[in-house]
This record gives sequence, structure tokens and C-alpha cells, in this order.
Amino acid sequence: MIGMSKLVGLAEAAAMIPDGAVVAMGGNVMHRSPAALARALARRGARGLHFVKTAAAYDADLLCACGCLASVSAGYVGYESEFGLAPHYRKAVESGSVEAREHACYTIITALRAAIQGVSFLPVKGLEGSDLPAARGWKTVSDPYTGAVFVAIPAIRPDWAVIHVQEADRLGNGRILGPRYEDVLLAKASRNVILTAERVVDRLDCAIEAVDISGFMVSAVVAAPGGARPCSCAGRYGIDVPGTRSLVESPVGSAADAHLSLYARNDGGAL
Amino acid sequence: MIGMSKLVGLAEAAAMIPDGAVVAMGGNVMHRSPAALARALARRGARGLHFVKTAAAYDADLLCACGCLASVSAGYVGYESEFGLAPHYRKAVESGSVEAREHACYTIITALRAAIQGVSFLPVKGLEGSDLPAARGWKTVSDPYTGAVFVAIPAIRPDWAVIHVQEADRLGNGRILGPRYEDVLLAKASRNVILTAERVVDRLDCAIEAVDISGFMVSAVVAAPGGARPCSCAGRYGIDVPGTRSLVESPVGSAADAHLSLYARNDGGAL
Amino acid sequence: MSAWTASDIMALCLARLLRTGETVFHGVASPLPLVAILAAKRLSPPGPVYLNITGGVDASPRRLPKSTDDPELLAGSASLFGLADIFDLAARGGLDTAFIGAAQIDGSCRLNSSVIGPFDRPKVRLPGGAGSAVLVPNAKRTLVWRTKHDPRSFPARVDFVTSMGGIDRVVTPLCVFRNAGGRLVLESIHPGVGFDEVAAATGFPLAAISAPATPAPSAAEMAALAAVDPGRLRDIEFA
Amino acid sequence: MSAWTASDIMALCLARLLRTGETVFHGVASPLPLVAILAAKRLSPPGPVYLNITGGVDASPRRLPKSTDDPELLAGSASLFGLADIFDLAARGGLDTAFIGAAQIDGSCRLNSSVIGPFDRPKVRLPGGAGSAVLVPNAKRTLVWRTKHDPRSFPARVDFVTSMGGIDRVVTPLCVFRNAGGRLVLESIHPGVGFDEVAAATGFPLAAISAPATPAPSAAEMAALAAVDPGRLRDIEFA
Repeated sequence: MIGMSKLVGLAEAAAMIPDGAVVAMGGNVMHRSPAALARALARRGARGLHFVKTAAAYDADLLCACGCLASVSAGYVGYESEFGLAPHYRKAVESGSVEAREHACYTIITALRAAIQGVSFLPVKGLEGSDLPAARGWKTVSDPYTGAVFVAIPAIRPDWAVIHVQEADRLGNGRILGPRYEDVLLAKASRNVILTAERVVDRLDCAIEAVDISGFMVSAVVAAPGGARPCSCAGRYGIDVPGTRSLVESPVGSAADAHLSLYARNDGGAL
Repeated sequence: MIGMSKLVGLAEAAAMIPDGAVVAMGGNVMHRSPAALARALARRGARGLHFVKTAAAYDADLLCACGCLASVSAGYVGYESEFGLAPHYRKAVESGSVEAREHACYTIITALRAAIQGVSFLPVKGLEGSDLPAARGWKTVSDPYTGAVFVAIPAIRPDWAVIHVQEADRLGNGRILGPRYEDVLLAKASRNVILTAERVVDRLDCAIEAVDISGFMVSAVVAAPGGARPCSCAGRYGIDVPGTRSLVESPVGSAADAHLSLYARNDGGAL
Repeated sequence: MSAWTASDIMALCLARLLRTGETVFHGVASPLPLVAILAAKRLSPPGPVYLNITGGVDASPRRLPKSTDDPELLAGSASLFGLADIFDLAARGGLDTAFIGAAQIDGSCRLNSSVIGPFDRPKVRLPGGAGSAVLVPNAKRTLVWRTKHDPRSFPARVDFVTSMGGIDRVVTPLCVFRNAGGRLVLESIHPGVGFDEVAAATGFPLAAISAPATPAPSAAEMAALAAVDPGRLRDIEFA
Repeated sequence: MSAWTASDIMALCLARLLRTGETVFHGVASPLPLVAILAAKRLSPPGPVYLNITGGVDASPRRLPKSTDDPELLAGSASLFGLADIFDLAARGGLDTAFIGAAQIDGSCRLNSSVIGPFDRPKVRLPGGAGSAVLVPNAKRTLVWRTKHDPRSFPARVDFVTSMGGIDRVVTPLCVFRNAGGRLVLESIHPGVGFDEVAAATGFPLAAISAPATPAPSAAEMAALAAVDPGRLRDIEFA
């Protein structure tokens, strides 16, 4: 509700997301992921979450390592050239414990747009010749005017979007510096939004076009300096290489406790 | 092409838009309409244009008064409370010389989104009980997964979008101050974009999020100070009441020559 | 002579329906809703979350413009949330209240802003429904106002159904209607107005034979109106 | 020993294909395309309009990040044009060139970035095709690169078709393939590489029995590479 502070702690925010929820995470690959909140979900032992993102790395891989996920809907899950494949995600999928709901990044965007627009599907241009529609059970739809055929992408309406921003205010207005990736779409598509922020102020004081997330859509705001680590946060810090290696090199299938401990102080600063 | 100046004069820009083209105009009702370019089209005697806008006033009314239009696709055409109905539009439609393709503003947005996304239609939520779908010949489409039925809105891909901005650079980057209305959608949906601008600089020097139109999508830039008059232009000038009255009170069906003369000096400053 | 006008009580009837925290939108040509929203925010802060075509979110205009999509309605906004966003919000079930005007309103909660006469060759081409054809079904509720209450504005049947469905209340200079199972019924009659006057001004039959009086404007309400609309924009639709 | 590496000639083969004024996009995990685009812009200014996931339009990064969706790739951008915008641009026919990588490429111009083994119970779960399933059909042309050229990477048939269609060229450390009516055929073999070496490294049959030599990097080209990529990011995929 407008006018009231939405500030909560990291663990409290993680507790708002129930087991089994559909959770979309902001940022892209190793940049501006809501990593501290992902760790808070792991610490609380979340189970059965359905993860949604165009291109993921640390967050999805950590949640797979900790057994939190039932499925991953994404166009890409991996660390890019420096750290390679996402080992925990890979293992979880190959063992059958997590369902890889592979998308093209654009079909994630299309699915989110359907949710935003209140329709149960949207037609998308592309996918000709791809095995993905058959593998994913996607059906087609015909233009009733021209007969043109498109793949129909079912809406994805996340229960929660979790987005890390450089600056937020207590009312939930959020400001992203640098790349926005798909975060504005995620916020609009989701039933509830949690912002974690490098810095929380009483009221954002910037040009109106610099406010990416409108506060009235946001349920909770968490002060989480360093909350994207080991991912980068534009204008604040780059990728934490040892921190990333600590997860990537954790024994595959382990609960990654040592890795979580590594960030206890970073994340505790937010409590 | 990037790196090359796209600066042209007002008449030259109007000459780029051929008779019969689908032309979308930016702004909303009496605010930041590309009025000088609409007058330039009227002066060159444009014919058979198909006009597109969510909510129009002066631009559509002027072009109707001057016999430039074949159709108007819009959710609203009128001057709001102060000046009332759009008399020239009304007369043109009632006489059968202009086709009123009434939309809901949202179905204009949906039609533009379809064009932006390269699909020939999009499903839209709403319109239950309305006579509009039958009157407009809109068909329905079924969700192939759930059977849910939506009205299918055919894409509108304007040949030209004409958008008035407060500031543009020679490469076509455009900055809007105040309300953006649907102008960013119009620019993306259209095959070609003309910007008219209060001020043209060599290179926009503002925060990246303040640049609303990416230059590579723009064909031509026109220096047109006062180019929205008699409409308002946020941060520059308000609605010109006598100028508006001059059009509204022109004899219905006239070519509005006296009205065009009134703005000759305003528009000539741009040549 | 009463201390308040029809525009005052209409603005206040609309304002009284608004709740703190709900999302509320008005579009073009909507001076009374604009005044009502600002009055509601002043009477019970922070009041509803106020959205409009400029992209304003809880804007605090320094003066009230005659045009209700004027850039001034973005002043002091916390963020940009434009018209496409608002329509989307409604489509996904997140818009609590939409204000919609109409040229004709009939007893079956149908609105016409499109044409008088046939659609393809109208006797009068009206401005069009703007957002109504999607907002009336998609918003959780629609509040309708019309400053003329006569049988042409409230006919037995509208010439064209621009929109219908989720209408909750209709506020006029004479009375307030509410939607009872798809039919407009009298909820209250403004002080000083007789039942017969309402019946004579309405082109569809009134189910009831009487209705309670609309509560007269309180001093606090009148003060709120004076504060948010000192220039009496709310009178413009009565000109 | 030649004065250039496989990464040099691969970057230059990609750069040579780019034209001034065209729109070009690379996605995640695309260091060679990043270097190629910047080299093309330097060799023939202003070069292509450079788009990437950060929303950058003709960004001028001050250093080349290992991650190709790093915020640095937004530095100096003229405007924001994000990933959704880029996919839309491609869908409506406005993206001239997309760079796409893949784990497997077969002779029928099919790409696999999804799985080795069955989709539902894969032997190896790969990262996924990112944008390829829509960009390969929607962009006017797709340029593919792969820094490994061996029969596993270039099999007779991919395990899974993540995308196919609009592939124009495939650049490897050994050669350049082009799409001839839906089949990959040799366009050129890099200097110092023998035809038999290419044939042995390729899991599908080569239609020709020879191919012209890829032009060796010129001094100007090597200077451009050195200027835009002094830290040799282009070697990262060879590590």
C-alpha cells in the first residue's frame, strides 16, 4: 500500500515465497542477479520452486545445488566462457530431479508478455525447423484473417519476481543502473515483486525515466548491499571470481553449505 | 545510416510520405502532436492517407479539413472538454469521405505491438459485449491449450511514424520530456520514422534512459521549433487557444487555408 | 440556494467511492474524475494510487489543466506508468477502478461513445470510446459519470454498445445509479432533487419508486474540493 | 609460425562479413563476435549498428569483458535498445545479422545448443540455444562460429535441432563454410590448413575436393584487432 514502508529483512523476504512457487529472477547470467535472496531461499530450505529467467547462471545453479528447484524455464543456463557450463543445473537435469523447460529467450519474453497482457498465450514469430516446439509440447495457432501459422507460447505468470536494483525507496520504487535486461517485464508479469537493493532511501530522487519499477507493484523491499555477489552490479562491483568458483567447484549434488557460509557476512549485513 | 546527418526541411519530410501511406502520429489529443508536419502534408495536398493514433485531436481534424485522409484508426478523436468534438473529422466521417476505423485505444496498442513483434495479429483481453468487433469485422482466436477465446486484432504496421520531440540529434536519437504517450511504440511499429524537434543538436547529451527513440530507426529529422503548436509541448509551451479555435471554427469542409496561413511563420522557421 | 453545486456533489459522490490503496485511472476528457481522485487523496491520505494517460503515478499537479492528459498531470509522479501499462494492468486484473464517460448510458449498463445512428453512416460521429471497450470489462469496477441527465443521454437503449459489463455506479447531476445484476437502479437522489424529476429525465424505467437522499457535502468535503480545485475545473463539463 | 592465430583469422573472417549501416547483434558467450564487430567498426567506420543484450547501441566499451552481456558493453551507447527490442526487430525483419554459436553444427545448417542424447533425459544438458531458435529464422542472416572443429562438433546429424534456417556462414579455426541451398559447403580454407585436415575434422561429407585459401590477415586488419582487443579476449574460447 502506498505511503507505507515495505522494508523487510532478507530472511523475511525469502519466507514470503512459498515452496512450489513460480519465481522469476532478474538480471542476466552473471550480472545483477538477486543472489543474496537466492541464498536466503537456499538457507530456508525452499523446495519445488519453478525458476524463470531468460538467461541464468549463478542463481539457477545455486538453487539446483541446494535442491530448491523443480523446474527451470530459461533460454540459457550457463556461466559463459570464463566458467563454462552450470554444473549443478546440469547434474540436476541429467539426473531427472529438475525439469529443463528450455525456451528461446524470446519465448520467455513472449510468455511474460502474455501474462502482462492478461491473455493465456501469444503467437510468436520464429522457431521454424526447431525441435523445441515438439519437445516442449507447444501448439500452433492460425491467424483468423490470413491463415498464417505461429507457435503459441503459453503465458508464464510468476508468483514472485525477485529483482536486485542499485537503489530503491521504502515505497518500492526501484532504479536500475546500466543494463535493465528483462527486469521491467518480469516485474509487470508477476503477481508479487520483491526488490533487493544496494541502497534503500526514503524516496527516490532522480529523473522519472530513471525509475524502472513502479512502487505500487512491489510487495517488499530488502536492503541488501552486495546482494548480487558473486554476480556483478553495474556501477558497484564486478564479478567475484573466487566466489563464483566456490559454487562452480562445489561437489556436484552437494547442498553447497560451504559456499553459503562464504556469503554469510555479505548477506547478514542485510538483516 | 549511422554517422550521417538525417536533417531535412519540413516540406522535404512531408514529401517523403506518399499519398495513400499509413501514417501514425505521435503525442496525444492536444499534446505534442507533430502539428507542423501535419500542416506540411496539408500544404503539399497529400491525399488518401490512413491516419493512426490512440487519441487524436488537432492533427486528425486538420488533415480531415484539408481532404488528406482516407481513414482514421483511433480510439478517440476529439478536443476534450474545452473545444468539444472535432468538427472536420466529424463532418468527413458523416459525409462518408473518411472511414472511421474506431478502435479502443488498447486495440491500437495491440495492433502496433503485433507489427513490432512481426506477427500478423495478437489476441486481446476485453471487448466483451461491445458492438465494436462486429462493426469492425474483428474475428476471434482460440487458445490452443485452454480453448479460451480472445478477439484477434490485426497488426497495424504504419509506413511512417511522425513524432514531435523536444530534442533530437542529427543521427535521429530523440528525447521526449514529460508524457511519452504511445510514441515509442509508434516508432518501433513503423517502417520509417520522421522526428520533428524543438531543438536539434549534434549529439544528444543526456542519461541513456532519457533517449526515447533510437537513431538507427529514424529516417529523417526536422528542426521544427514550435512544431507542436497549437498543441502543447511539455516544458516549452501550452495549448494555443486562439490557434486551436481558428481550426475548430473554420467553416466545416473548407480547406482551412486561413488556418494554415496563421502558422506559416511558425512553420517557415523550420525550413 | 444550497452551498454546493451539481459539480460539487458529483465530484464528491465519485470521490466517496474511492478507497486508499486501490489503483484508479481516468482518461481523456475526465475533469470530474480528476477532481474526485485528488479530493479522495486529500480527504483520506494517501488515498488511491492515481494513474493517468501521461504515465503519472500519484502525480501532484500544481494546477488543474482543462485537458486531462496534459503534461501537468505527470508533475511530481514517482515513476512512469504509461497508458499501455495501465491497459495491461487492467487486462491482468490489477486495475481496481476505471472512470469512464459516455454520451449515452442505458438501463442495461451499456455505454455508447461511438455514434448516433448507424455505425457505418452515422448521424453523429462521436469521439469514440477511448479505452472503454477494454477497461469496462477488464477493470474490477467502472465508475461512470455524465453531467447531462436527460432522456437522450439515458435512453431506453443505446444506439451502439461501445462497452458494457463492469459498471458499478453511474453519477449524474440528479442521482447515483448502481448496477444491480446488470440493471441500473437508483441508489440515491441528490438533495433538492425529486424522484419525479429523475424519472422524467431518464429514458429507461426506474424500478423503484423512491430512493434515499445522497448525503449532502460536508464542510470537510467542500474544503477538500476547494483545496484541490480552487479554479473550479469541475464546472467545465457544465458549460 | 605465422604472425596470426586461429582466433585472429576467425575474428577477421567474421568482421569481413559485416557491412556499414547494417544492424548486427551478438548474445551471451560471444567473445569472437564482439571482437569482430568492434574490428569491423574500426576498419570501416562507422561500420555496422552494434546491438547487444545490455541494450547498447553502438557502445564503445573501454575494456572488453569476458562476459558478453557485461554492463561495460553499454558504455558510450547512444540509447537503450534491449534484448526484447532486438528480438522484436528481428521478428519484424529489421535485424540484418545475428551471431549465433552452437555446440553442434551439421551439414544441413542445423544447430544444437540444447542436449546431447534425448531431450527429456539427456546425456549432457547444454546451456540452451538462448536466442537462436527465433533469431536463426528471423534475422536476415546468421553468422555462426565455433572454435572447435572436430567430428563431434560437426557431426553428420545434430542430436537435437535447436535452430536451423537462415545460416549464411560458419567460421571455424580451419575454414569458412557457406550455406548453399541448405547445405554447408566449403567457402575457403585458412592458410596453412590442408583440405584433408578439414575433411577429417568434419563429420559430414564435403561436397568439394578443394577450396580457395582464406585471405591471410592484412597488417591493417591485425592492427585493428590489436587496437580493439589488446588483451586478446578472442583467445578465451580456445583456452
